[in-house]
Amino acid sequence: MTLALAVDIGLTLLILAMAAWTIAVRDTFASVIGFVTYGLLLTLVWVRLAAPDVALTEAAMGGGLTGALLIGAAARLRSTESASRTERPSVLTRTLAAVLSAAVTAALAICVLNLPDPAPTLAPAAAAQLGSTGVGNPVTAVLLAYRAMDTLLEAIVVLLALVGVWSLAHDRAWGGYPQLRSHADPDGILAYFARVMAPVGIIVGIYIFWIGADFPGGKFQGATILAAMWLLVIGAGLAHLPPVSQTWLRVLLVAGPLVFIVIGFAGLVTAEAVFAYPNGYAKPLILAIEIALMPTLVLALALLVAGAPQRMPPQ
Amino acid sequence: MSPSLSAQNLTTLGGLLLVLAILVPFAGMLIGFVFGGGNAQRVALATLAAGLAIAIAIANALAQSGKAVVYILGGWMPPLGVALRADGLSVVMLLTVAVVICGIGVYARADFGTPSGVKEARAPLIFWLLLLAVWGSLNLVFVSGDLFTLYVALELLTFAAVPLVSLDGRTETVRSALRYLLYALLGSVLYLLGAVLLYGAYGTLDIPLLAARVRPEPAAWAALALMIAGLLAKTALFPLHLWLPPAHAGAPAAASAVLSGLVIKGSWFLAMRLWFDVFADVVTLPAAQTLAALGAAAILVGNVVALRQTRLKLLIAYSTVAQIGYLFLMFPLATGLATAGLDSAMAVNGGMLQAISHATAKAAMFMAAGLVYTTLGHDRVADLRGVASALPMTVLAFALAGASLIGLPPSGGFLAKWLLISVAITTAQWWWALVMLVGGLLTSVYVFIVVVRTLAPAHVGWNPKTTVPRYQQAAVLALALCSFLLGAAVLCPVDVTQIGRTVSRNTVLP
Amino acid sequence: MKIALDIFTIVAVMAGAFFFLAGTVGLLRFPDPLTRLHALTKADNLGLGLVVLGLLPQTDWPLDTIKLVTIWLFALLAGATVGQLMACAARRGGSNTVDTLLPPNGNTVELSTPTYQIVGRQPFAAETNRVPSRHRDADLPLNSTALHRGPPT
Amino acid sequence: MTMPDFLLTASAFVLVMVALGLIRILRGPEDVDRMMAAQLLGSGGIAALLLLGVATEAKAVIDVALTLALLAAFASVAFVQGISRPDGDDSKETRGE
Repeated sequence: MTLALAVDIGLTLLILAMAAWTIAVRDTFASVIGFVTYGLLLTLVWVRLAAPDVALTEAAMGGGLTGALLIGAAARLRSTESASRTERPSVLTRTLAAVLSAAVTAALAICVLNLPDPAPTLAPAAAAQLGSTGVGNPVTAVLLAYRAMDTLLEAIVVLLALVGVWSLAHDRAWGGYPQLRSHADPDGILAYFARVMAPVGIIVGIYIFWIGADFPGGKFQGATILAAMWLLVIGAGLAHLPPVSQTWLRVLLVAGPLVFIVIGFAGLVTAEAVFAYPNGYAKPLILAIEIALMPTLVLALALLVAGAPQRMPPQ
Repeated sequence: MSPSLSAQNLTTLGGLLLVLAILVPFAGMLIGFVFGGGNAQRVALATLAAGLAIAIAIANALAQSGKAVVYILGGWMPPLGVALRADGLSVVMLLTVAVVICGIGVYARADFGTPSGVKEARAPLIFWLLLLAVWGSLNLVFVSGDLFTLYVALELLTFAAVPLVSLDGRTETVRSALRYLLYALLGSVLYLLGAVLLYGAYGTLDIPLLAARVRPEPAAWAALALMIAGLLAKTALFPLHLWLPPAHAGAPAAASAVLSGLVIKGSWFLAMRLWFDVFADVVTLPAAQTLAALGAAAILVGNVVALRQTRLKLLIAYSTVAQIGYLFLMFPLATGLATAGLDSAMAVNGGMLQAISHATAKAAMFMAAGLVYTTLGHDRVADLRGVASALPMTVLAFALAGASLIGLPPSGGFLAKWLLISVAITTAQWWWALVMLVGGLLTSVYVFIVVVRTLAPAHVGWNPKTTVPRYQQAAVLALALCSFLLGAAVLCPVDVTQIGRTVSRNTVLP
Repeated sequence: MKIALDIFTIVAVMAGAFFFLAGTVGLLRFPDPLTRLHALTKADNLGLGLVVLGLLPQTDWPLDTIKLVTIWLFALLAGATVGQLMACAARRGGSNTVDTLLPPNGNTVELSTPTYQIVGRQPFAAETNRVPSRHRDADLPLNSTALHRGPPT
Repeated sequence: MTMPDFLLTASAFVLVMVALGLIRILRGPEDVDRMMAAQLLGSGGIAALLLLGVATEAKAVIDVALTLALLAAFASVAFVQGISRPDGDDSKETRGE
């Protein structure tokens, strides 16, 4: 369909322009807006490429949570912005970087255009085995059955990133609250917004999580939405982040991966291999793992955006 | 489940140990995180003991069967599922890392104990958690048989290693940590691009399957170039080494030992795995010569710059830059042997021995530097007098580790360089032998200077600022001795590292 | 019935598309942030609203219909809140016209009545040459914007 | 013209429209102006996505739009908070009047 082709070409040009703008612009805030817009366009691209799972992740992560994170960083950097302007790399460096990037891009483009057609793919194999996993969404089957250990380790990557962020805390603030005190007016418009938005958002987040077993969606996307809603409530001054030394917080943070490991090893007894599921019990076990991973991911994502502990715990 | 039937045949005795080698450190990390404080350290030390036992058990399983140890995860056969495989190379690295991590763990008890009266302190908790995470990630690098799982391993390694750099929280260490992070992430992205390209071209990411399908064509060349470039950035091969000296020198001693001794070996090992086991039919001698040329430049530049350093830790860090160079001399030598129709095992063994002896020697050196710093309150190379009388064991350890770096017999470094030089002569690539000899000479100068300075008598009335516990000195000396006595590996059958390599190449196709 | 619903869809979607057109034109042509904000909210509320309204007959009752309406409600709520907050931001530090109205301490919260008015309605072309006020901060620390924002470092 | 064709055309039209609005991002002059362009693209993108989803009968697209609507609102709020607290601290200035 030529109309669809026109849409695709337009999208491609737009996304390239946005990417160039994000790199070229010198003002941090402007660049961040460019990045958020880029994420949004990328969502559309994934939809056009018939990859709704990826589109959903991009919508949640690329635009939303990463956008908020970068905006927060840009706000903090604002006072040093004029100083950092003088630290621009030299023309030579920038030219070299541009030439190198262009060369890599060109090489990649040539290779991608010359890839075998039809492309060799594991998609039919993944779909063929779907029955024995009990889930309807092949992406979920890949994440929690065929490549379960990768997913477990990715969850640990998120936790490690959080540990890394926390490691930047001041020694005196260790164990404290990960955010400066929120001064937002509890009766202000933001509080009103959060009060209305958060409950509906939480329902949407749980819905996106729940349908993940059979349709595009899943724990990462759902967790991102829930984390965003939590941060919204905190930003509006209606709640506080917990201090990082809280035991319940630590327990929830590790519960997901630990439950995953335990269920994985249970497979040794019940189904002959680690990370295998016994016949007929695959779907409930996959759901159990996902449910256990949810609080871990929600907390870790929200705390990653919130940053290192900054305020002393109450004595 | 039907796929598990065939998987059962492939999973070997002891395969489960591979899963344990990966997940036990991570489980230890998670449990330590919950309990926090001093308990995190106790959990970590218990995990160290368990992990060492697992590594030895894997080595035993390999030696008993004489074949690669394999585990099919979840009963899902590759290419759909993921297989873990440990051949001779993996097992040697697993053992090395286990020994070095345990040595570092013993040493770090003094530096990273939670102070009494405090429920939990930042640096100790983070250190113990990340030590376990580094271990789990490295084990995954060594035994994973799937390129995407290896990407996850690289990510884990990055996020476990970067915070170690800025553990003491000084602004300049945060800056070097950030620089390290950017290099490492760039490396990850390049690796991932290459992996995606390979999947697009060949439809699998499983190493043996891929090795059977990969052909010399643009997609494979581009993937190889991207992945190797990314791994070089992570390994800090010249000229991508700029992040390494400030990062490794700025970290606390125990963390420097982890970073310099072990973490860079992860990405190097993966580069080697790709080169020899995935792209064996794609790589060319000129490409290997390029890698070795970078390695030679690293040896010369790293050693010369190390000579000019005034701070002990920076000197050791630049010495790492140089030693990484040796790790890449192996590539044209092995390819040269293979082109000549000879067994490339000798060159590969030389490279492996270099990696092992450097891992043990450099960990010992950084920890020795840490003890020197504790004793003197500084680490200026010009002013090391009195160290030998205060820390005799440490100076001995530094000298032994230095001897291994230089390549004096009977050290591991000697055996490594001897193997590499003899292959260089066999394959008529004498220039690499020359580089190694010059490098050894330069190394001996700065090791000698440091040792001589420490032997100078202290000022009258000088007292150590702090007395270091004897077990710390013993841990340093033990690692240095490992490196120094590694030359005894010559007694092993020469093909220990080759166990399971040809077998893993012939794994059944689906 | 089917035809009537289809016609309804076509009319509503076209009306929605018109409001996106109007919003874009307004965003590009209006002279200052507050009037642009006005144009933006039209596109947000009416544009998206009419598109959603037009699509309702084409979707499955009930889940998809509820989702569509929820999307519009989100947009309405976010538009209202963000519009208000952005207007505050625009008034405090946004444009030249607002700066001139600020007292020396530049505290907008104490302005009891909306004192905003369009002082310098400039032609479209002149605006592009204007030096953005935030860029001036570095050069002129005594600028009222700078005072409001705290001294640049 | 069939219904899917019409919806697809409308989707392209809306997308082109809001994309033109991106000129505001290039031109600024203030962060608020850029933010407005991003917000316009956000709601336009959601509209285009819905039109596209209904036109091609891809159910999952509606969920994508839902997620996008939710998180676009979140990012906008974070952005306005970012503007209103240059030092990274909150203030009462975000209250409504």
